[in-house]
Amino acid sequence: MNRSIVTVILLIGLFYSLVVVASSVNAWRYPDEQQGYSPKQPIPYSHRLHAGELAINCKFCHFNSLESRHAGIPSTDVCMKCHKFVTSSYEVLKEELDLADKEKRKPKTIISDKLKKLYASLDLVDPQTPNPDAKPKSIEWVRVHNLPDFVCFDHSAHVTAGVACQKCHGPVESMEQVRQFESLSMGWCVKCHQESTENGINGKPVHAPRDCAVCHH
Amino acid sequence: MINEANKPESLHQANESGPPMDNATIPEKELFQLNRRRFLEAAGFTFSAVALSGCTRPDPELALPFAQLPEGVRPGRKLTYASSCVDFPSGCGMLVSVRDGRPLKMEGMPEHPLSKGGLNAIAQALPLGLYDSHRLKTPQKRGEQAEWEDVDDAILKTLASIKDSGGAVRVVTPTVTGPTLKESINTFLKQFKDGSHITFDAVSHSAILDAHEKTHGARVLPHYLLAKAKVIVSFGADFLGTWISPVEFTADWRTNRVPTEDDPQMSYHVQFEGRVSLTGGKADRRYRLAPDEFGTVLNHLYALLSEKAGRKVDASKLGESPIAEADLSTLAERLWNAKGESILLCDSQTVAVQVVVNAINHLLGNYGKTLDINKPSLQAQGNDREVLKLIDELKAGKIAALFVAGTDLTHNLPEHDQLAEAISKVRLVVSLNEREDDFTSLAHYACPDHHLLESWLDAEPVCGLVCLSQPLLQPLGNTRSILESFALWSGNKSTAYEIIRTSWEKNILTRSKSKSFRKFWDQSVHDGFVQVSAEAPKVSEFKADAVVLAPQAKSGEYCLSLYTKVGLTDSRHAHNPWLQEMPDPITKVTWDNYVSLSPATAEKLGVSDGDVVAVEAGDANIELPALVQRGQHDRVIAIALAYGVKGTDRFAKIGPQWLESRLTVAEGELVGKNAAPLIDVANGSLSLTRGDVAIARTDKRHELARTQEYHSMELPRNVAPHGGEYRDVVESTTLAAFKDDPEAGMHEKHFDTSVQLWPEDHPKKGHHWGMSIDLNLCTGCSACVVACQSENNVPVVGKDEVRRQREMHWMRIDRYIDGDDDDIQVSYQPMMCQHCDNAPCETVCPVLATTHSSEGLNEQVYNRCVGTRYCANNCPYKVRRFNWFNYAHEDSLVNLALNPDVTVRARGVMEKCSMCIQRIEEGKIDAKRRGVQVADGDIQTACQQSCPARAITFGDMNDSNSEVHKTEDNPRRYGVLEEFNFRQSVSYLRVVRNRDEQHSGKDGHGEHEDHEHSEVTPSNSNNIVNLDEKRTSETGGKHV
Amino acid sequence: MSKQLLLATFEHADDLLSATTVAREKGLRIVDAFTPYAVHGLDRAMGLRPSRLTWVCFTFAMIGVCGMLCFEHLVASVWWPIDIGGKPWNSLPSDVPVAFEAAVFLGAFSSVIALLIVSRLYPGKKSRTVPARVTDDQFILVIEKTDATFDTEAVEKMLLCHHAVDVEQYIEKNGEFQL
Amino acid sequence: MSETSPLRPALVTGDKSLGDITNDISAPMAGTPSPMWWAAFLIAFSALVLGVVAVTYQIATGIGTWGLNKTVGWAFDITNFVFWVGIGHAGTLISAVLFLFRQKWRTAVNRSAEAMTLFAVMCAGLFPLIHMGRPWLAFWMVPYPNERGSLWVNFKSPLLWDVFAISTYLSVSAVFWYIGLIPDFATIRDKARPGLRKTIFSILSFGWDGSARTWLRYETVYLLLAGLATPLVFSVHSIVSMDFATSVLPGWHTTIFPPYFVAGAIFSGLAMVLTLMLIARKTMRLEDYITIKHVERMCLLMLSMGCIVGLAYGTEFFIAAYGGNPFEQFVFMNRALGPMNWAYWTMVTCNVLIPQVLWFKSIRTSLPAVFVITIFVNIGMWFERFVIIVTSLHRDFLPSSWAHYVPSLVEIATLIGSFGLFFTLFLVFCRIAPAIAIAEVKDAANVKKREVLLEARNEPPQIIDTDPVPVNVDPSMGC
Repeated sequence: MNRSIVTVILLIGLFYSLVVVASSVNAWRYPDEQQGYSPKQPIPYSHRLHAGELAINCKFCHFNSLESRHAGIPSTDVCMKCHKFVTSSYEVLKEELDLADKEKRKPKTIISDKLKKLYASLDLVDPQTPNPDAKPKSIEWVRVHNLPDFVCFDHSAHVTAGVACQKCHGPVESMEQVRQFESLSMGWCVKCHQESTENGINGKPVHAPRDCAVCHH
Repeated sequence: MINEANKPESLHQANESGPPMDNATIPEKELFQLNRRRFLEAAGFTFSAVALSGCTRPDPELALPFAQLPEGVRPGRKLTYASSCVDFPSGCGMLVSVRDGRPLKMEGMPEHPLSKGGLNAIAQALPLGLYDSHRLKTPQKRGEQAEWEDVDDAILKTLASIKDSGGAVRVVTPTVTGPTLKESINTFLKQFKDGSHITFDAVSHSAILDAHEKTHGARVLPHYLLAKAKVIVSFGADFLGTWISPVEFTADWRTNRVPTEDDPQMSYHVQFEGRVSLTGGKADRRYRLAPDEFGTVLNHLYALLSEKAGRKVDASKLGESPIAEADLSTLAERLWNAKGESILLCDSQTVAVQVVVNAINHLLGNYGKTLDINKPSLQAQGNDREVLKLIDELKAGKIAALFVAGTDLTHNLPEHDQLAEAISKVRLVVSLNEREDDFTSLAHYACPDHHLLESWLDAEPVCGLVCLSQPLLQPLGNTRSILESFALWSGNKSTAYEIIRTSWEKNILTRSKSKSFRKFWDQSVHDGFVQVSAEAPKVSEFKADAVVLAPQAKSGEYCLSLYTKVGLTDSRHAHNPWLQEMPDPITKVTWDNYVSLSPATAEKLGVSDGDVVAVEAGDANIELPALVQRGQHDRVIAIALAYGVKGTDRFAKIGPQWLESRLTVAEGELVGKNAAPLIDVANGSLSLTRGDVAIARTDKRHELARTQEYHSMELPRNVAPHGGEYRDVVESTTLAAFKDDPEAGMHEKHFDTSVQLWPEDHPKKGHHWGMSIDLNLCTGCSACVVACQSENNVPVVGKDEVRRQREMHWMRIDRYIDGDDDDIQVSYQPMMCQHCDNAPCETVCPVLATTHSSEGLNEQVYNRCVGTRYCANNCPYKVRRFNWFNYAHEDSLVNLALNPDVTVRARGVMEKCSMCIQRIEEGKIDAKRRGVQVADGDIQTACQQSCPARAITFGDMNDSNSEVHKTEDNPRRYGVLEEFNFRQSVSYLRVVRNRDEQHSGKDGHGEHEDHEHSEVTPSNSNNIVNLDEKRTSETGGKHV
Repeated sequence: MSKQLLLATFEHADDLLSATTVAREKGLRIVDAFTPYAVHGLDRAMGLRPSRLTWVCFTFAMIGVCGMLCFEHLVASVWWPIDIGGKPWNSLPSDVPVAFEAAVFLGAFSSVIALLIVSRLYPGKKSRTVPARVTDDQFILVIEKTDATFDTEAVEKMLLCHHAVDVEQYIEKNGEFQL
Repeated sequence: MSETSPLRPALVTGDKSLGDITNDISAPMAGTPSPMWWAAFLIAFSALVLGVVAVTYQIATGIGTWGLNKTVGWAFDITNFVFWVGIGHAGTLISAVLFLFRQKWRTAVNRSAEAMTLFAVMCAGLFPLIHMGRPWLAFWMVPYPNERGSLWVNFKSPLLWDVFAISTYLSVSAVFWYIGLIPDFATIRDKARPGLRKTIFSILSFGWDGSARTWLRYETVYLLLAGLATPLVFSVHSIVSMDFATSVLPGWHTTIFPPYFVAGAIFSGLAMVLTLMLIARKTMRLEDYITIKHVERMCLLMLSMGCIVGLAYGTEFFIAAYGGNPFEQFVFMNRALGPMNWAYWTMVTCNVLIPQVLWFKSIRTSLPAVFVITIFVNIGMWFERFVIIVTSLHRDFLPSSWAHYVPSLVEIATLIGSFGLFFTLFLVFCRIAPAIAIAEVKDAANVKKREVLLEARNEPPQIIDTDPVPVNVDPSMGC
C-alpha cells in the first residue's frame, strides 16, 4: 500500500523534475550569467547581412553610442533611410522590374513580409506614401545584453576610447541572430581595463581606471 | 539587486506548481499513513528540480526604441532647458535637466540677474510635486470627476447670467508677476461690470507698499539691493530665509561677506527679532526684540539719526526703548557713516512702522542706492485691505462668482467656518488649484491648473526683467493651463503657447529693442529671461510730512509671532515629503510645527520639548507641542504657518511599517496644525503678530522628530572634563581679530598635514577631487540638502524613523547655538562625507565595499555591501547612512523622480555622500568625448550648484588654478577634526563675525566665566534634560 | 595466518604494569594491551616509541602560516591592489592574525586526521572483540605464543601472581580475537 | 603516577570502583530524564523558540527592527557576540590550560566546560551573522575564487580577522571536545545492550578498543590540541578586542583592550562554568565528582580575575586622564556620569565589588552564595560589553550627531533566544553524552584506589615496581 503510494509520488516527482529541467535546460546558466543568450527577435533582422555582407558601419545605425551611455537600438526611421526604397530582397525586386519592363508598365512595390512589421511600426502601408495621421509605435525588440542595475556602463566613453564594438559584442557581423558573445562578468570587465591600461588600445595609451565607483554608483 | 530579486521569484513559481501536483494525486488520509521519511524522500526529489529551475533566465526584457527619434534627443543623455520658478513671485531662474523626457533635477541659472545661480529648497523639490499621484488629474464638479466640456459649459452659463445681472466677480490669486497671466485675468474680468483681481499673500508685505504710498505716492515695493549695502539692519525680516526674495537677497548679501587677507572688509549685519530666524543666526549682532516693540526701537533710531541730520525729535514721544540706548547710538553711528551704503529692512504689518523705516532709509539716503523704487520689485503685491474687503463682501453675500488660483484661500485665512459659510452663499465658486485643498473642497468646480513644469508661464519679478517658464513634459493628467482656462472663459479658445506668444509679441517685444519677434522669442526661450524697459508707476519725492512716529508697543504678557518655515513657505508645498522631512535650519525639527518658547518662558510654564501647550488668541485657539528655543525673546511665542494642510494625512504610513513603528500622522490628524486662525485681522491688515494671546500647558505630549539632539558646541557641564569643554568643530573669529591676524580663532590643535606615513603608496596623480565650504557664507537654508536628496535618490523615511535618528540625508547641516541668550551665536556647518584619504571607514570593511579611488574619493559600493555597519561606527563625522528597511518605492509615479544615474539602494546597505560621482564620471566622459581636459567648474556637485550663497566650491585639488586649490592657502581654511590626520578632501573656511571684540564666541565663554554659569548652564542642562526625556519618551512612547 | 595468544585480565592498572614489565624482561612478545584509560608508564613498560604525530602537526602549522601570509600578500598588493584607508599595500601586521589562525586550524586538524589514519579509527569501524569490559573496568595484556618452546604454564603462573584475574587462550585471525 | 601523592585530598569522594564510575556517569544517559531536567529544558526551549521567531522577523523585515540608529550602529548584537565568546573561553581554558598544567581536578569539569565552549561559540557566531544588513551574503566574508576579477576580501579589517578567529575557534574546540569523547563513547557502546543505542555509539566511537598503542597516540594528539587551543583562546579574544581597539572611536581605541578582554572573558567564562556546574551537580546528582574543592578553586580563580578586570577599569580612566586626549576624557566622564551611567555602575558593582566577598572562605564554600555571585558576574560582564560599545558610540566626536539608544523588543527577544539556544544545547548534551570525562576520571580516581588497597595489605608502596616473581623460577614451584 505505502510502497505503491511512494512509487506514485516518486513517479510524479520524476515527471515534474523532468518537465522543469527540460523547460530550463535550453536556457541553462549560472545565476546572472547570460553568455550565449540569443532570444528570438520580433523582426528577424540579420546583422550578418547588414553589418557583414553589406558592411554597414555599426555606428551608422547605433550612432547613439557616440554620444550616450546607451548604444541605443536605432529608431524605426533610421531603418527607413534605406528601407523606404528597399522593400524586399534584391532578387524579388529585380524580377518585378524585368517583368514590368516586359509588360511596359511601371513596377509595383513588393513588400516582403519581414518588412511589413517595420512599416507597421510607422503605421505606413506603402513606404513611399507618407501617412499624415499615423500613430507610430515602437518595435518590441528583446534586449540581449543586459547588465545588472547597479552597473553603470557608458558606451560613448568606450567608443571614444577606441574600443572596438566586437571587443564586447563579439563578431556580430557574422551573427544571423544576435547572441551575447562574452560573459560580461565583472572579472571580464576588470581584466580588459587592466590590460588596456598596461598596453593601451590599438597603440594609443589609455587610462582605464579600476576604481569601484567608475561602474558602481 | 535586481537579479537577486529574480531567483526567489522563479522559486516561488515552481513551488506554486509543485505541491498541488502531489496533493492532487494522493488522498490526504493515505498521505498520512505512509511514513514520513519515505514521503519526504519523494517530495525532496520532486523539489530538487525546483532548485535547477532557479538557474533559468528571467523573463526577457524588452527594449523599445523610438519609432521616430525627436530632434536632438539622444536616449540616455541629459538635456537642460532654461525655465523659471514662477510658482514664487521671487521668480528665480532655473535650468531643468530632462532625461528621456522626464524632468529630474532643478538647477540654478547662473546668468539670472536675481538668483544668480541659486535655487531654494522648495524649487529643488519641484519634481516630487510634479510626480505626485495626489494632484488633481481631472476637472471636478462638486467633488465628482467631470469632463472639461461639461464644467466649462456650466461655468460659462452661470457667468453669462452673472454678466446680465451685473454681479460681482472676484479672482483671487497670490502675487502674480506674469504679464501674460495678469492680462488674461484682466481680459476675463473686463467682461463684467464689477470684476476685480484680488492679490492675497498668506504672508503679506502689504504694509511696505502702503507705507510707500504714503511716503512716495505710489504703492510700490522697493527693490532691495543688498549687494550695495555695507550696513544691514533688519527688524525681523528673515531676508535670507523666507522674506520676499530670499535667494536673490542671499546672492546679494554674499558679495560683502567674504573677508580676505588683502581686503578684510565685511558688511555689518544687525538683526532685531523675536523668534530665532535663519537670518538672525547669520547676524553679526543679534538683539532679542519682540515684534510689537519694533516701532519703539525704530522711533529711537529715527530720533538719533535725524539728530545727526540736524533735526531734533521730541524725545518725550519716543517712549522707553527695550534696547540699550548706547547700543542704539553706536548703531546709528555706523548707519550714519555708511550713508547710501546702508539698508534698513523691516518685517511688520503695521504701516506706521514701515513709514518710519522709509523715513530712516530716506535720512540715510538709501533710496536710489540700496533701495530702487524706480525699477521696483513686483515680488509682493498682496493687498490686505482688499482681501479684508473681499471677506466682508463675501459675508454680506455681495459676491456672485469667486475664482481662486494658486492659493488655498480658506486655509490661509482666519475665521475658517464663517468664511466657508459665506463662500457657500456665492453662486459660482471655481478653484484652479492643483490639488483637492480646503478651498477646492468648498468650490463648485475644480479646474486644476498644470504643474509649473507642465505649463507655459511668464513672470516679471522686478520691473524690466521678464522671465519665461516652458513646459518640460506632456501634462501627466487631464489638467489645463490657467491661461487657457481664463482665455476660454473670456471666449478665446487658443492654447497657452499661442496666448503667451501673442501677449509677448504685443507687450514684451515692444519694450525691447529687437525687431524680429521670432528671434526675440527664440532667444528668450533659450535664455529663460529677457531684460526690457521697465514700466513702473511714477513715484514722487519723499513726503517728509507723511512721517509720524510709530505707535507705542502694546504690552501684552506675550507676543504671538506667526512665521513660515524655510522649507515650507506656502501651504501648497505641504504635500511634498522632501520638504516635510527637511529639518528646519534652526530647530532641526521635521514633520511638524510647534510653539517655540524661550528657555525662561518654558521654565515659567513648566514645559519642555514635546509637551503640548494651548495657545489662545482672540477667539481662536490651537494646541501644539512646545519647543524650547535658545535666543528667542521671552515674550515671544512663535508658531509656523502653512501646516495642518488638507490631505496631508496621506503621509500617515510614509516610511517603514513594522512591529514598533508609529504613524507619521496620527489617526485622523494632519501634518502639524493650521495656525492661520490666529492671524489678527483687527487693524485693517492680516497681522501675523498680536499681543492678546494666552498660553497654558496641557498634560498631553507630542514627540517631535528632530535630527539633532544636542545643540551646542559646549559639552554638558556634568560630564565635561575640567568642568567645561568647548568643541569648536565650527571655528570662528571676529573681524577685528581677523584684521590683526588672519589665522585668528584657529583651533590650537591644527598641525602640518603634509606629514604622511606612506606617501609613496597612494600618489594622487591625475585628479584629486576636493571641496571647500565657506562657513561664513553658509546660511543653513538647506537648499543643498534637498538638492542632494533629489540628485541621489535619497529616500524619505517618515517621522518615526527621524525620531529614531535614522533620517537618510546624505548632506545634513549641523547647527550649534552658543553664547548668551541675549546675544546667541548660531553656527551652521554642512556636513557630508569628508572623503578622507586616510579613511577610518575603509579599513574596517571586511568585504571591500568601501574603498578609496585613485582620484581621492571614498567610494561606497552598494552591491558589495553586506551591512556590518562597522564603517558607520568608525566614521568620526557620522555621515554614513544605513538602509534599515526597504524604503517605499512602490508608487510608480513618484519613482519617475528617481535619477537613473544613481543606484536605488536596497535594504541592509550602507550609503553616503559620493561627491556626486555620477556627475564626475559624466563630466570626465564629456571631456573625453570633446577631446579636452576637464576644466574647473565643468563638474559641479548638486549641493554646490544649488547653493544661493555659493558657499560650496568643488574641484580638482591637483589643478593649480582651480577654485578649490586656491582655498588651500586661504587663512580661514581648516579641517574638522584635522588633528586626527584623516586627510579629508573637504575643508571649511572659518566663520568671521563682524564684531569689535578680539575673541570669537568661544573665548567669550572663557572671559565672562561668572555670568556664563547663570546664562549658559540652564540652557545646557536644558539640553541634557531633553536628551533624557528623549530616552524616557522613547521607551514610554509606544502607548502615547 | 592465525596467531596463538594469551589474554590476561587484570583489575588494576598497577598489576597490568608490573606484569607487562616482567613479561617484557622475560622477552615475551607483547602483542598489545587494552585499558579503559591511558595508563601512565604503560608505553615505557611495553617499550613503545613516542608518537611522531607532533611532527605532522608542526609541518602543517608552518604550511598554514606561510601559505596564508603569501596569499594575503598576493591579494592585497599583487592581484588587485586597492587603496584602503591610505594604508600601505602590504601591511604585514594586519596579516598576522589571520595567518596565526590558519596555523592553528591546519595544525589541529592535520594531527587529528593523522591520528585517525595511523590508528585506523573511522566512523562505523567495528572494534576488535576483546572482552567488552576493557573500556569499563578491566585491563588486558595480550601475549603471543611465539613457538613451541613457549612455556604457557609458566607465563600463566607469572601473570596470575601479578593478580591476573583470568588468563585465556585466544587465536587471532586477521585482527580478530577468537577463543 | 609521578603526579600522585597521598597528601592530595580526594578528587573523587565516596570510594568508587572503576565500574561505579562508569555507571554513575553514564547513569543520566540511560533511563528517563528527571522532572527537574524537563522543567529546565522546557524553559530553555521556549526561550529558543522566542529567539527564532525574533530573528526570523528581523531578517525578514530589516535591521531597523532593532533600536539602532545613525550614531549607534552596534549595541545588543555585538554585545551578545562578545559576551558569548567570552563565556566560551573559560571552557577551553579549563580543559586545555589546566590539562597542560596537569591539574587533575579539571577532570570533573572539563567535559562540560568544553561543551559549554562549543555552544557558547555557536551562540556567539550567530550574532555577527544576523547583525548584517544582508546576512544571506555572509559568504562574501570568505575569500573564495570568484568572477569579480578577482575581488577577495579585506585582510586589513578586524571583522575579517574575527571571521577567521571565530570559525577556527569553533572547529578546533569541536574537535577537541569530540576527541575527548571517543573513549567514553566506546565505554558506553560496550556497556549498551545490542540495539540502536549500541550501533549509534559504535559509529560515534570510531571503533575505539582501548589499545595501548592508540592510547599513546591519543594522548599525544590530545596534548597537541590542548597546546594549540591555549594560544587560540588568547588570540581569539585579543582579535575580538581589536574590533574596538583598532578603531578610531574614543573609548574603543584603547591599547589595553586585548589583555583586558581576555581577562574579562576568563572571568565571565568561569562564572558561567560555575553556574552550570552547580546546576549539573544538583540536577544530575554528581556531588561526588564536583566537590566543594572544585567550587572553591574556581571561586579563587574568579576572584583573581575580578580583581584584574577591576584594575583594567581603573587603568582606562587613568590613561584617559593621563593621556590628555579630550575626546577620550569626555567619553569616560560620560560613561560614569552621562545619561547611560546606570549601565556603567551596574557593571562595576557586579564585576568588581560583589566578587570581593569571595575573600571569605565561608562564602566560597557556600554553594547558594557562590551561585548567586556567579549570576551577578554574568550580568556584570554582559553590561561591560554593552557599556564599552554603546556609551562610546552614542556620544562621539561631533555633538551634532549625538544620539540615544533604546533596545527594541526584537533585540531583547534575540538576547533571550541566545540563552535559550545555549541551555537547550547544553541540556540535550547532558542527556546524550557523558557530562564528565569517564576515562580521565578513572585515571584520577584509580590512583587513589591503589593506595587504599596497599594500605589494606599494609605493604609499603615502593615494592610495586620490583618483580615479585624470581626470574627463571622452576615452574613446578609456585609463589
